[in-house]
Formats: sequence, C-alpha cells, structure tokens
Amino acid sequence: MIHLRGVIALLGRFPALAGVDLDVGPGEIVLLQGPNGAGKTTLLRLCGGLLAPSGGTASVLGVDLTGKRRQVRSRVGMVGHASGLYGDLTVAENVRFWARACGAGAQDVPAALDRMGVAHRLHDVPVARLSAGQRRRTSLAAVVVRRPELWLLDEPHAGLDQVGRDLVDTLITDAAGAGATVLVASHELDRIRPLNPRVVTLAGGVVHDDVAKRDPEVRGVQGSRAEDPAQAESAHGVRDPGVTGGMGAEDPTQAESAPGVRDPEAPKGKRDA
Amino acid sequence: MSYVIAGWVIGLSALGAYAFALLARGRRLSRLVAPDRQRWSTTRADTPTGR
Amino acid sequence: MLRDAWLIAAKDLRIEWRSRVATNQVAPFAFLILVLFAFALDANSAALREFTPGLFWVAVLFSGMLAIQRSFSIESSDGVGDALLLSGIEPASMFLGKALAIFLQLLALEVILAVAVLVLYDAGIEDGVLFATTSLVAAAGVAAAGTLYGVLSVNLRVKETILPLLLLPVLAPVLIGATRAFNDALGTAAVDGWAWLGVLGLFAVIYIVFGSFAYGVLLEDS
Amino acid sequence: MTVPTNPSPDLATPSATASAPLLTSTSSRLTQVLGIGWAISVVLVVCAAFWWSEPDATQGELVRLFYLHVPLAILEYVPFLLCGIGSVLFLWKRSEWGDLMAHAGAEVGVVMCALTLVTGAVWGRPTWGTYWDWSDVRLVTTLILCLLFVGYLALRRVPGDPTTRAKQAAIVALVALIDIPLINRSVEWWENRTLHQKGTIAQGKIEDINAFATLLGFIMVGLGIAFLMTHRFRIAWLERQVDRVGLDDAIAHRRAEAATGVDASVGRTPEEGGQQ
Repeated sequence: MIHLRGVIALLGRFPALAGVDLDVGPGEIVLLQGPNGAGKTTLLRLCGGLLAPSGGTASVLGVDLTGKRRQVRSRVGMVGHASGLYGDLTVAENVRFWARACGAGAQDVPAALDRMGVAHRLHDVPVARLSAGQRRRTSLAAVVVRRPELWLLDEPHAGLDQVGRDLVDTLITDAAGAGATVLVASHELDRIRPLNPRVVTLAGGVVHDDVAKRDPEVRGVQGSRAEDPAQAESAHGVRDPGVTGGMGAEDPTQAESAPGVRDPEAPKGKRDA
Repeated sequence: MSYVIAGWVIGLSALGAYAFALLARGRRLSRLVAPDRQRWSTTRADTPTGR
Repeated sequence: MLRDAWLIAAKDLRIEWRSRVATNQVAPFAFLILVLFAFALDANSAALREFTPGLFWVAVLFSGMLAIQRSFSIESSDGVGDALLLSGIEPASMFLGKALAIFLQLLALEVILAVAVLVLYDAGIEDGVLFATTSLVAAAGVAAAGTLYGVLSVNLRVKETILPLLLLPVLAPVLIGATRAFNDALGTAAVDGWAWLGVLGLFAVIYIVFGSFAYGVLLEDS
Repeated sequence: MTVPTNPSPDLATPSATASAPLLTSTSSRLTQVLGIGWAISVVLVVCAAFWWSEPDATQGELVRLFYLHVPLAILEYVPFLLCGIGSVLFLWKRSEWGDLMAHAGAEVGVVMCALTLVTGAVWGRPTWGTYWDWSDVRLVTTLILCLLFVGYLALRRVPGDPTTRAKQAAIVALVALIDIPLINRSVEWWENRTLHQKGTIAQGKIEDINAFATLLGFIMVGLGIAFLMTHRFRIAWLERQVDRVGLDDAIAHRRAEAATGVDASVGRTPEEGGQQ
C-alpha cells in the first residue's frame, strides 16, 4: 500500500521530511507519534498525494507519487486539523457536496452522518455554527462516504467527547478490518493502544523508531508481556484479535532509547506488504 | 537636438548601470558558490547563455 | 466533467447566496465607483454620458476583482483547498466551475451597474442586442482570466496586491473592446461594435481553453 | 563601456587550480567577447548616429535618436520571446534551465522595454509636442507589455517554494505573451477612434533612415541583450545554487535533530522552519 524510500519533502525551503523509509501493508493500523514538528502531518499529506516528494521514491496504493498523484487522492480519506468544510453550507450540504465531488452517491450521506453520531437536528445548521467536536464528526462523515482505501487521520480524537472518541476507534478498526490501511498521527497513546497498532516514531523528519523493524528480541522486550512469536505478526498488520496488549505497558518514550535504531541512516529491514 | 542627446544619454547610461549592477551582483553571488559549480569558469567557453 | 463543473459552480453560488458578500459588499462597491466617477468628472452630465461605456467597464473590472478574490478566499478557508484536491475532480472541471460561478456573479453586477448608469449618467441604449451580447462575452473573458489568476494568487501571502497587478494588464483588451462595443450600443461614438465583439469573443475563447489546461499545473503547487 | 575586468581567461585555467577562486564573477571568455563587442558597437553607433549620417528630410536631427530607439523597440521582444520559450520548456520538460532563462529574459526585457518607452517619449516631445500619445499603437502595446512583465517579476520576488513559483511564473509569462497580439490589435483598432494622425513610425519611412547606422544600432542592442542575458542567467543559476547549498544544510540539520534525540526538536514547527 505504502512504500517510501528516502523520501524528502519540503515545506518552502524547510525539509519537513528528511529521508523517510516506511512500508505499510493492507489492513494495517499505523500510529505515527513523535514531537511537534517531527513531520507527522507532512507524512500524511505526502501519502495523500497532496505533497510531491522532492527526493527518494514513494508509491502509495500502487501509484508513483512523483507522477500521477491525482490518482491517489480520490482513493484516500483524510481528516486533518482543518475541517475541510465550507462554513456557509449546512452539515448535510457539505457532506452531500463532498460525496458527489468524489463520485459517490448522495444516498449514503444520511447513513454516514448517523454513523458519526451527527444528530438530525444539526443537518440543516451551517457548519460555521457547529462546535469543534460536531465539526470533526461532520468531517469524518464526509470521509466515510468516500469509502477510502487509505485513511489518513491527523489527531482524529482532538476536540471529541468520549462517545465521539469511541466512534473514531470503531471507524479505524472497521476500516482496517475491511482491508483498508489506516495511518493515525496522534499523541493519545492510551486511546490508540487498545487498537493494537504498529507504532512508528518520527523525529526530525525521519523514522526514528519502527516497531516492525526491531530485532525479535528487542521487540519481545519492548513489545509486550508476550514472547509470543505471534506478537511479531500482529505488528506486521495481520490483525490478531487475541492480542490486545500491543505496545505493552512500558512508557512509550522508552522506545526511543532503544539501542541500534537511533541512526536514521542505518540499513533498514525490509518487510513485504 | 538636445532631446536627441538626452535620449542617448539616458538610454546608454541606464543600460550601463544595469550591466554594472549585474556584474556586481554576479561577483557577490559567485563568492558564495564553489567554483566547480560555476560551469562557465571551468574549461568550456560555450556556456549556458540563454540564447 | 460538466457535471463536476456544475457541482462546483452551484456550491459557489449557494455560498455566495448564503453569505451575501456579493450583494452586501461587492455590488455597493461597484455602485460607489460610479458615484466617485461623477465627483471626479465634476458633475459634468455631458461628459458622464459620453464616457459611460468606459466608466461602466472600469467599474466592472474593479468590482469584479473583489468577486474573484472572494471566490478564492472561500476555497482557502479551513482546509477545503486540500479537500477539493482530494476529491479527485479534474482540474479543468474545477476551472470551468469556478469560472462559471464568477461569470454569473459578474452578470449580476453588470445588470446592477447598467441600471445605475442608465439612471445616474442618463445613458440610453440604442442597440439592446449588442449591449447584452457584449456584457455576456466580456464577462466570460474576465471570469476565465480572473479564475486562472485567482487560483494562482490564492496561496500567496501578498494575494490582495498581486492579483490586480497581474490581472488588470491582461484584461486591457477586454476593457478596450467592451468599451468600444458599448460606444456603439449606447450610441456615444460611431464604431462597429460587432467587430469589437469578435475581439472579446476571441479573448474569452483563448482564456477558457488555456485556463482549462493551466489550472491543473497551478493547483499542483504544494 | 562595460568591459569585464577579470584578467584571467577561463580557458587558460588548469583544472588543478580550478578550486582556487580565480574567477569570482559571472564573466567568461564568451561574455568578455560580447562585452568588448558591445562597447565597440556603442562607440560605432554613436559615431554613425551623430557624425556619419545625414539629418532626415522630414524629421531633421531627431532621426539620430532612432538609431537607438528603433532597435530597442524591435529587439525588446527577443528577451520576452526567450522568456516564453523558457517557460514552455519548464512546463513541458520541467527544465530548470528554461525556468532560469525565463526569469533572465523577463528582467532584461523589462529593462529594454522601459528604455524603449523613455527614448520614445523623449523623441515624441519635439515631434508630436507631447511625451506621450495614446493614439500610437506601439507606445501603448509596449507600455502594457512592460506592465505585464513588471507583474511577472513581482510574482517572482514573492518568497516561497521555487518549483511552485516557477510554475506560476511560467503560466503568467505565457498568458502575457498570448495577450500581446490581442492588445496590439485592440489598440490599433481603438486608435482609429480619434482623427489623430498616426505617428511617423507607423508610416514606416525606413528608407529615410540611414541604413548603415540602423544596422549598427541593431548589432549594438543585440550584443547588449546577449551580454546582459548571459550574465543575468548565470546570476539566476548562482542564486539557485546558493539555495541548494542551503537546502543540503537544512536536510543535514533536520536529520541531526533525530540523531541528537527527540527533545532537541520539540517545539519546532514546520511553519517556523518554512519561513527561514
């Protein structure tokens, strides 16, 4: 689904991504974490075909990003910090517009709004008058109607109440269960951990740490209580409902101090996806 | 006739000033770039000229 | 492709209708320009009548500039620019949709301004068909060129200043041609207005075709 | 008048000493030849214009300004045309070379264009009794051409991603070049409104002008354009190199952020970095 090799992406003259290597397969849930400015949002935008790589090779959904990026765009669903909604249009008009714009029928719109728990009385309210949480739910509904093959979620839980957060989690699990790939950038590890994601840490525009690339022993120690070989598989994306521990109980920052993964130039273990 | 002289003086001095400004700018900039990346300063006289 | 274009145009018009920026700000501004011309020409009724065609089109261009900026400011708000790119709509459809919405707004502006000059400047229409056709074709040209330059400047920090600087010289043939055609339609000078309409038509066709191709290049900016 | 002062011809520079900054300018053997040729031609044209040619039958002494003005007015289109070719090359093949040539062409063209307007106005004052005449097609066309490319250069100076800016500039250049014939035709028709008599240029009394001096004038302006374009192109190329060196540093710095630990980069947002 996603194959990045030495990808460099510039924001103006600033190299937001300074050589990212990442491979993600279908059905995987990847949690991107890292400090502010580590390049998480840029990586999501790049995978969505919104940003051209300035160096390296990148292919997403089988499309080379240096070429026809537009073929990727219509197949991804992206929720970012901005809502992507027109403030002067109502909730229903917005979702209907985006559904039609990406070629989906407008008949799925009520179902999508229901699924994201947007109350019926809100359908005819202009988006500008919604609260941040309601707006986020509407944005997610606009993505749901697209049935994307790749989900790119940037802080999807921000501004949502407990019910909304649970809805997002269900959305992520269902999407991955249906074979779609999900990339989530989030600081809320506690929230994501039950979904058993593959944790990728970005820092300084490169992949600082990737659970899937650790040695089995290190992964065993870092990973969870289990020395279970299935744990490695779960990190590779084959969803194993039996394993719920995911990253395990240790402080996630410890992962960054793992030996041998510090140098971003170090040879990367290949994974097939 | 004074108009003719004025026209020539304005025209030539403006071109000259622009040319000197370009040369000065080129000198300042070329100090910042390694000589081996200035293709015209190596071994070939036929350089990219824009023509 | 035309379906997508209409989708975009309908969305734009709906937003304009909701927000009332065009009716509350752009149209009064256009009217204000006409009033200011009267002050500038020292309340000289004869001069105002004679220069009605030129004044009319200058007012259209300046207020049209506001409409173009407004049309692209709604696309730069709250991430909808990215969302529109992600929708996978063909750039040519986006261009035609945005241009169509701007075109219809310009037409509405022209109607208001036409009524205003007929009343305020005491202008009289001699050739109604030429008047209407010129308004249509000139608006199409301005909308096409304006859409192209609107998307070009939308993400620049200096968009308010760079758009008129780039666009107004390009629109010079439209100003000349539409003014001359109006000279004929309003009977203020003996010229062949229909020949000038040809220039306006050529301008519109060139920029609609060029814009449809160039819009995609400009969208791929990030 | 603008002989490159660099004493060492680059052809003689051995590769062993190439690293020594013998040449710290945009000059080369080519531009030295062009520059010297240009200086000589300026002297020749001045002599031809003021001493070797006779006053014109209709214009009198004023024709002497024509040997500068006419070549400028005609050859000003060459840099703009190069700008257009460069823009097409960039859009078509993503040629960086084309992009730099387009930028150079636009700037040299605007200088030529402005000088055409100034010399034309200075000539118009004694001829028509006014510096400016709206009924002259070439005056108005040249003015709009100048304004179009002033806008182009303004866009070029807006800071931002070089590739984005190059694309936008290329589109603007093509729009301007498409617009020029339209403007020219419009102004020509428009001018007929008034009964103002046409300018002498429009009637094209080339035979009255001293052919030799005119030829020299064209050579002079042509050499000038070649000289200026070469230097301007190299400046654009140097600027791109400086930019690129900065970029390599930035990437190295960015990677170092990761190597020195995550804490170093906390609080640094892409937005802040993008403005540097």
